[in-house]
Order: sequence, then C-alpha cells, then structure tokens
Amino acid sequence: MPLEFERPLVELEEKIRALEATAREQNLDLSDEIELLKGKLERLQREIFAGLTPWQRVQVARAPGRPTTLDVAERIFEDFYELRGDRAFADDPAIVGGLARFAGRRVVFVGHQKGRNTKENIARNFGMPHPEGYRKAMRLMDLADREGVPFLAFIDTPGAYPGVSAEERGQAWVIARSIQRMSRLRVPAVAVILGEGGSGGALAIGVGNRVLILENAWYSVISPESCAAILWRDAKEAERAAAALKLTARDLLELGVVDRIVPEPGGGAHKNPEGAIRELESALLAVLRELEGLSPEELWQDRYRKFRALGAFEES
Amino acid sequence: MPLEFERPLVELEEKIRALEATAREQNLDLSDEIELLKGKLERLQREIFAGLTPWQRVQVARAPGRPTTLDVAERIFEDFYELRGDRAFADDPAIVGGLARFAGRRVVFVGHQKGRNTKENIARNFGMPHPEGYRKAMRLMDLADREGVPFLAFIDTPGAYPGVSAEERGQAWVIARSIQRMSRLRVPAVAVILGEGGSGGALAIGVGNRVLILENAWYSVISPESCAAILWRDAKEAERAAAALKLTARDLLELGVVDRIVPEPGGGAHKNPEGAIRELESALLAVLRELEGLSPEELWQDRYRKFRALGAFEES
Amino acid sequence: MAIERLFRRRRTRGEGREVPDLWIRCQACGSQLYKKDLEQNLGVCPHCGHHHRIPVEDWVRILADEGSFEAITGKVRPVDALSFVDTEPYPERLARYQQKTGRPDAIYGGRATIGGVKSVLLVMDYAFAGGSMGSVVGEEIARGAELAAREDRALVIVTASGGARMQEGALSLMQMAKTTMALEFVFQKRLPYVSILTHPTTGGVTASFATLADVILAEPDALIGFAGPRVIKQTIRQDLPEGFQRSEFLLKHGLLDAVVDRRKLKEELVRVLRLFSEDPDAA
Amino acid sequence: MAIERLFRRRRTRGEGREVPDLWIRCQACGSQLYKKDLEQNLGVCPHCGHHHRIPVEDWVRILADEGSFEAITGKVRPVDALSFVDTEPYPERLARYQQKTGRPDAIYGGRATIGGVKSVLLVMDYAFAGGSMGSVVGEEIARGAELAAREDRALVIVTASGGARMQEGALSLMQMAKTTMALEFVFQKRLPYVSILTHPTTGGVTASFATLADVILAEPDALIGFAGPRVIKQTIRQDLPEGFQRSEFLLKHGLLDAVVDRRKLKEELVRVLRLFSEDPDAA
Ligand SMILES: [Zn+2]
Ligand SMILES: [Zn+2]
Repeated sequence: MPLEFERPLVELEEKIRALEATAREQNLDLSDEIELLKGKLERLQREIFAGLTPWQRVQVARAPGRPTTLDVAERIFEDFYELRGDRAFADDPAIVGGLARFAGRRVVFVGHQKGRNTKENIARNFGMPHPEGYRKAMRLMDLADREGVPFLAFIDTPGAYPGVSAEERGQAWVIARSIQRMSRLRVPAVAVILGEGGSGGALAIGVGNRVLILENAWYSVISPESCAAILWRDAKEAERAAAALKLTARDLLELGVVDRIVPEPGGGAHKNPEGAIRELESALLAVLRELEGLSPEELWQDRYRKFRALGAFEES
Repeated sequence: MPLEFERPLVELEEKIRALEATAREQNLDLSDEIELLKGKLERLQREIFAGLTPWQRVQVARAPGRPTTLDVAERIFEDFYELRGDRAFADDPAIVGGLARFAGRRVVFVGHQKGRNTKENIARNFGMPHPEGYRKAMRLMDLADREGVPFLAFIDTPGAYPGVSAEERGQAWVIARSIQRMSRLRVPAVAVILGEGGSGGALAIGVGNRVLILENAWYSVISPESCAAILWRDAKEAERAAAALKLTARDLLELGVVDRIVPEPGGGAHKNPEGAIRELESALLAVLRELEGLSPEELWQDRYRKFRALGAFEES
Repeated sequence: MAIERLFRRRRTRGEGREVPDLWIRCQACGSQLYKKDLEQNLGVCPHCGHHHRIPVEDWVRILADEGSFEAITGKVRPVDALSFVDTEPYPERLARYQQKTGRPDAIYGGRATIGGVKSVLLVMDYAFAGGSMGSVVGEEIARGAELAAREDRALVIVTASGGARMQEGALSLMQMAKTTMALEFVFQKRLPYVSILTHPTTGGVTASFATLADVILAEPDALIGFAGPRVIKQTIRQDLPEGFQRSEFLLKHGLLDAVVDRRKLKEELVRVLRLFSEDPDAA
Repeated sequence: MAIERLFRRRRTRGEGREVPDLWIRCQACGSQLYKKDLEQNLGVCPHCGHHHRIPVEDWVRILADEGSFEAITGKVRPVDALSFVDTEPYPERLARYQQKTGRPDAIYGGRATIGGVKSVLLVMDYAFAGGSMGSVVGEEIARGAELAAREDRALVIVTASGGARMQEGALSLMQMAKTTMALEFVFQKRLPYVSILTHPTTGGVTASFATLADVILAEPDALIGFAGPRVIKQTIRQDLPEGFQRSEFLLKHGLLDAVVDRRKLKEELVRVLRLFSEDPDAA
C-alpha cells in the first residue's frame, strides 16, 4: 500500500506501465510519450520528496521494503557470518550482528533487525530489542576490540522493547552499559540510522565516531506518537510532535547529532533499496577511511569530544 | 546432632558438664577430676580428628556451625558492605560478596553462602549458585581490578546448582567465564576452601595466586556420592569414593592443588568457629603479604605458572 | 507526570489535601503527622515508612557534612535550541520552573565532604520539569564528574527523573552518551561513584549515568525503570505484577545493591565511601 | 555413559543391532543404510539427518585440507597419580582404552590448514573413557593453544566429553583452569578460536575451554550442558522439557552461534576462519 503522498506517483507509474503494455501489445512506438511521462514522474518524485513534512518522512522511514540491517549486510559485505546469542540468556532476533568483510577489510557489525514481512516482524519483535539483544551487541563490541577491526552499527528500531520481560531483566541498565561499552571501543566505530532511531534503544548502538543517517530516516528522544500523547495528551498530534522534535536528517545535521546524510534514490529507499544501499556503501567507505589512520586512544578522544560537545545551553 | 565419630567426645563433654554442675550445686571442689577429664577430652579429640577417614572429614566439612563466608566476613573484616546482584537478572543469595577492609587494607571479597539454619539454607539454595551468582562474582572481580585491591574468595559449595533453571541460563558457560575472569585478575587473588569445594562450581572462584584450605574441608572434581553412583553404581559407596578421590586437605597439598592448610581447633571448626576464623585470618594475612609486592603482570604470571603446572602425566 | 500520579493514587485513600500549618497528611497511609516530626524523620512517615519527596536542599543537608557544601551548579542555563512549542513555548515553561524552584534547571550540587570523604554531590530536582534531563542537566553531570576526577573526589548523585527533556529533542538524548562518557574519568582515577535512586527514576537517566555507578542504592518503594508503567501496560495489555519496577523488586532482580531507608542513608553511604578510601581516617 | 544411553534409547525403536557388512541401521530412525552412503554423508543419516558418532580420524579428514594434517598429540601419556581403584584399577582401565583406540588418551590433533587457513585442530575422542578430561587432555589442549599462539594459527577444537576424568581427582578439575588460561595466548595474539560441540559435551569441558571460543558451533541435536540430564532430573524431580540441553534449545537460549549440519560444517568453518583472517587469499 502506497503512502498517502505517494498516490500521484503511483498513478503516474500506472500510466507509464499501461502505455508500455499498449506499445508492446499493439506494437506501437510510444517511446516519446513514455519518456515524457518518466521525466514527469522523476520531477514529481523529486518535488514531493523535497517537500515532505517531518511526519511524512517518519512514514517513509517505516515503509515496508526499506533496507534492513541484513539487507545491507547481504549487499555491501563480500561475506559475513552471523554470530548469535548473548551467551547467557537468549538470542534476541531483534538485533543481529557478526563478522564481515567490507571492501576487503575485516569488520564487526551489529544492527537492529525488523522483519521483511509480518510473520518475520513478529518473530523479530518489530525490531524492539530485549536486554539480551544489547548484550549480544556488547559481545560483538568486545570482539571488534579484541580483533582490532572497525565496528559498524545499523540503527533501525522504534525503541527498546517497553515490556515487563525487558524491564525485569534490566533494560535501562543494559542500555547504559551498551552506551558505555561502545564509547570505550578502541577501533573505528560508525553508526548509521537506516530507518527509525527510537530513543535510548537506538543510542545504545549509536556512539560512533561518525553517525550517518539515511535521508528519510529519523532519530529522536521519543517517537512522535508518544511525545504527542504526553505533551498534547493526544497521540493524533503526532504530526505536530514530529515537526517540533526536529527529528529529520537535515535537522539533526544542523544540531550536530549526525555527521552526514546518505541520500536516498528518488521515491525513497523503500522504492529502490539497492540504490540506497549503494549510496550507503560509498558513504561508509569514505568515513572508515577518515578514521582508519587514528590510534585507539585518538579514536576514543574523537568520540569523547564529539559527544561531550552535544547540547545547547548558555552560561551566565 | 553430633557426627557418628563425635559420640565419645560428646559423652565426655557431658560427663564434664555433669561434674561441673555437681561441683557448683553441692559446692564441692572437683577441679582435679574435671581437669583430668578435660585433658582426656583434648587428647581424645586430637586422636579422633587425626585419624578421621576422608569420608568422615567430608561430614565435618558439612557440619552445621562451620563458619560460612558471612561468618568469616563479620569476624575478620573491620567493616564490609555487601554488594548485590548481577545487574542483569537476579541477586543470587548462594553467592555473597562486597567491599571490605581487612587488616587496614581495602579488599573485595566473594564467597559461596550456605544458610546458618534450615530456612536460610533453603533461601540460599544450600550454597549452590545459579549463573547470576557467578555473574555477581565476576562483577566483583571487575571492581577489584579497577580499584587495584586484593580479591578474596571463600569456597563452600556442594557444587553449582544442577537444575533446569541453571542450565538454561548457561551454567557451564558462566563457570568457564568466571574461571577466565578470575585468572585475568591484575590484583592479588586468594581462594580459601572453607568447607565443601564441589567441582567446577567451586573452581569458578578458585583461581587464586594462593589457594588455602581449612584442615577438614574437601575439594574435588565430583562429590563422593556422585562419584560412587557413577563408578560403583551405588551412592552408598561414597566412603570408598571419598578415599579414592584424594579430596582431603593433606592429599590436595601433596598434589599441589592447594598451597597451605589452615589448622582447625580441636574438635573441628564447627565446634569452635571463632578459633578457626582466627587461624584463617592470620593465614590470609600472611599470603596477602607475600603477594602484595608483585606487579599486575607478575600476579598473572604467578597464577598462570601455578595452574599451568597442575596435572600428572609422563612423556614418551 | 509521576508526581501527579502519586497524588492521584494517594487521594483514593486519603481524599484530603494537606492540612495547613503544623499538620501534614501522609501521602501513603493518610496519618496526620506533625510537620516537625516528618522533618525530623527526613520526610519519612513514622507510621508507614513512606518516603515523601523532599527539596534538593534537604538532600544536601542530609548527606553533606555540616558546613562542607559549596555549590558548583547554577551558571549553566537552558536555551530553546529547537524553538519548541507544545501547549506552551519551551521558554515559558522554563521560566515557570525557574521561578518555582529558583534554579536554572533540574539539578543542584557542589563540593562536599561526606563522612569526611571529599566528594562531589549532585541532586536532581524533580520539581523542575519532572527532573527531566536536557542539555543543562547533562552538562552539569558531566562537569561534576570531571570535577570529581580532577580533584580526586568521590561522586555521589541523587536521582529523580521522568526521563529525557522532550523539548530539547535529540540533544537531550545525546546527554545519555555525554554523561556516560564523562564518568570515564572518575573510573579511570579509581574514584568511587555511588548513585542513590529516588522515586521516580525512569527513562534516559536510568538508562545512562544512574545505573553505571559502582554502588547503586535506592530508596524503598521507589519506581525505577526504563519505560513508564503506563507505556508498559499499553504494550503488554495486562496488569503489571505487584511491586513491579519498585526498589525491592529490582533488588531481587539483581539490579540494585541495596534498598536503604532514608534515615540510615547517610550512615550507609559513609560506610561505602570509606570502604573505597585508602585511608579514611586520614581524609 | 552417554553412548550407552544413546544405544539404549535407539533400541526402543529399532530393536536390532547393526546388520554386518554392507548395511547399517540408523540409530535414530532405524532405516537400513548402505555403509558407503552413510560414509559419504559423513555419518549423517540421509533419511532423518541423525548425526552418528564418527572416529576422530574422520573428523580430521572432514575438516583439514587434504594432506595438510601433521599430528602433534600422542607423546603425553596418562599416569595413575591417585592410585585410583574403582571396579578396576585406573591403569587397567587406561590400558583397555589405549588398546581400543590406539591412543594414549582421549585427544587427537595436529597442525593443519583449513580452507587454506593455518590452524591447530584438536579432536576429543569419546571412545576413550567417554572423552573425559584428565591431565593428558588438559595438557594437550594447553599445548595446542600455545602452539597456535606461537605459530599464528587459528585454534579449532571438536569436543565430545562426559566431563572430567574422575580417576584423576582434583587434578582433572584443575585442567579446567589450565586449559582456560592457555587460551589467553591465542586471544592476546588476536587469533580465532572456534569450538565445535558434538554429542555429548558436558561437565568440565563445557565449563571451561569449549564455551570460551570466539565462535561456538554445534552439531544438530547434540546434548550440551554442565550437569547431565539424569542428575538434573534427580534435582528437580520432574521430567525435563522437550529438547532440553540440545543444540537447538541452546541456540535459542543464546549459548551457541550456530547449529551446523556436519555436511556443511567445513564450508561454514572455512568462512568463519577466513573472516578472521586479514588476507585470506594470501594465506
Ligand atoms: Zn504514612
Ligand atoms: Zn535416520
């Protein structure tokens, strides 16, 4: 199902497909008309996506078909091997990770994992991790440090799971610990917000030397719906909350919360995941190259300076 | 209830008490007779305890009234503060530990904790830890390392808990991890077998630079009962198994598994816990003084050499 | 939020409001208490043991050795980086809380000795926007930790917070990383860090510096967690277990070191700090 | 023990013993299998996927690149340090196992390349005293780890063990510490350590080196745990949950990285080892 603002695009796409079918069936040369329409589609796409409201971008960030961590892993790594479990309690399917080879170099990666369909989404708890997921992530941080290879984190979660099972196993404790563990990495660390960057559950694997964000992804202290429910006492004010929270890529770049925006192809990453992943691949490679000359101590310093500086206040 | 072989001692004690009562009530001077009996009691005690079989020592090691970890902590530390929980799943009452001051110096301690009565014993699962107990121990090892203070471990467990709840949370995994963590300590580490040293559940906190053992404590790869059940297919052969396993303090000293025996007062530590704790205190102090001159690296080397050398084989 | 909930819950039982002047009604058991008695009990009801919220200045009085406190907070002031407007503009909200508390933001603290141990003591102020953590709280905590490291002081933080300051958006989220990283200097210098969690401590504060302490103490029956109970109830569509997310529950679940009655807190804190000191009597 | 249990369990279904010569009966589903088929399937039943135990030499054939294996074990021989006698003296027991297996003790291994990656490959021999770990197994594992560290080799250990060797008393317990500490050199040199857990792996082996690997692989349906199922049943006085302590159960409980069919094991192992190598094609 297309998103509300995608309808004009879908209509145009259908027209193009219909013309193409006519041309084929009746053996007519309609290429001029088709080219015209395709050009129009592209312009309209650009126009619509340039003008998306923050709330519309939140919809795009959640759209089915958007690249997940495993989609990215399958496309950008020469090979990868998934490592599972926290070696203590459970394997959390909402977080994946493992060893990989990226552009010839060894890396360790981790990421939230949403399902690619409803059934898988239920199995993966909609990308909302339990404490054991973060413990798996920390285990992988240990591995990256020991092996001295870069650590890549892909963020895509509505938030850490807010349920009894998670609370009683120390959800807050483990998020704090994961932030601390990641900040202590002695290797280059890059975090990428692929889709949703929901609060502490996202930040837990977000303490990178560089933080990238896909063009239509969001990253916020709270989801627009929850924010609306608290501040306006009405979840339907999510659109206003989305705007107020300054959660879009461009806002975050301005605030210094992210370092680089990864452009999405026309129509959004969900319409062309391969294109989005190619852009991500080259952005990742570029930032890794920036970081690879730094010593473990310098990498820590760099991360410290980055996060120490975040915040806005005045001094009297 | 006295142990089988303690009966003659108990009879003698009763006789002495009776004489003392008579003397008091009838205002008689029976001090010669009483002294005579007391001397006899002491000789008999020495004689009986010198000749205890391994299986009888196992009984002594399990006798109610024997000093537990908290008994030791209360007596030998100037102050201590119990730290609880693994910060992840549960607080395991079968393992206790915390910060303490011992003879003026800061230390971190940990130990298996049996109950001092039946109710408490049930609450403490008879000193049989779950994985969260070992995770608490590892958290305390981290603390000792960070603070650079000696780590003291008191062993008194029939074994790690062999139940479903423990297995599904990775009992084997956590014991391995605890052995590894303790071996990596960068501070002086001393382990003391207070009573029962049951297998991997004991060794998990037993990787000390020095390993002490109370005179009547045991330490073995398997309990005599389980060994008998497997090798003789009859748990009643525990007495034979106890002898075969060479699990007494003296045997272990000969095998190099322990470094020092802490003498127990006449009649065993359960009859005179204060006396036993005083002996332990001075032994602990002595070995700590031996270790305190060593650097973190030397301490690791010392521990490595000690455990690397254990084992008996020939080479062709 | 939590404070309203607290009052709502209590009212089902006591119905009444506080009687003015000398008397006050316990929020938990409804007993009429002499204000002076309650004060002498440090805000703990002598009948039921309920720990009432107390002003941050009282926390300093309770924990710091007399005359030892020297404030370090107050110079850092919040700004409206997002031009945030909900039912009112953020600057107006701030002004209201500043007026009410006399503080620029939700934190108060300074140098102090505690049982003779040189410390930095920071106290979160729940009366200021529910103790929410924005840039100022994050900055003050980071500076406090850095100061402790620089001057070889123990770090003691009393928390009370509904979580992150929504009106500062992602910047408030980043305070979780900032405070966490600033603690590093305290740990590297082997200085002790003790956190004291009071009712309620949730969200980004629990999920960052509050739970990274060497020793975590909590007041009895304090609500402590990541998500709030209402959110959790919505998620699982079931009633929450008895005592869920309360101190005693968390202690059993291995997440706290001790639950300590406020009347014994100073004594226990001093013991802990002295056990972390090489030579406490020389301090 | 476990092997007898295995046969006992299977008999309730198949009743028969192996048919001699060309045919063999699957221990799990009872199918009649061509021996050659079973061998080509590396001991895995083509019908039901049951992984039959295979000789340690076969493990070397499966995992090591052809012609690359060079044995390092065999010189260290067990002694009877405790003068242990149960239903027979320990030396007689040892002699029997030595005769049966042609090995001094329950371990076999050497240098090898695996998918071109220089490795030390060690395989525990369940046929020798149930793969129990005494001084010799501990020593060979320690030497293997030290060799791997010295020669910059990956460490790969295939485990199968009922636990510690009771007849060596506390000395066998100490092998848990010894093997664990010897791994340190492998980790310090950033060399990979992969363990492959086969049916059954319990007791002191699981509680030491086997579960400390960077990557833990297990064969399907292998029994892996600390205590044996019989002991646990006695403890809890209840039946054990379906699949308890089996590979798939452990994977769900976060204790393994993968459950791998033996027919795909080499391929996956090579992928893992190469992902640990700086430049696998230059190896
Ligand atoms: Zn009350
Ligand atoms: Zn079969």
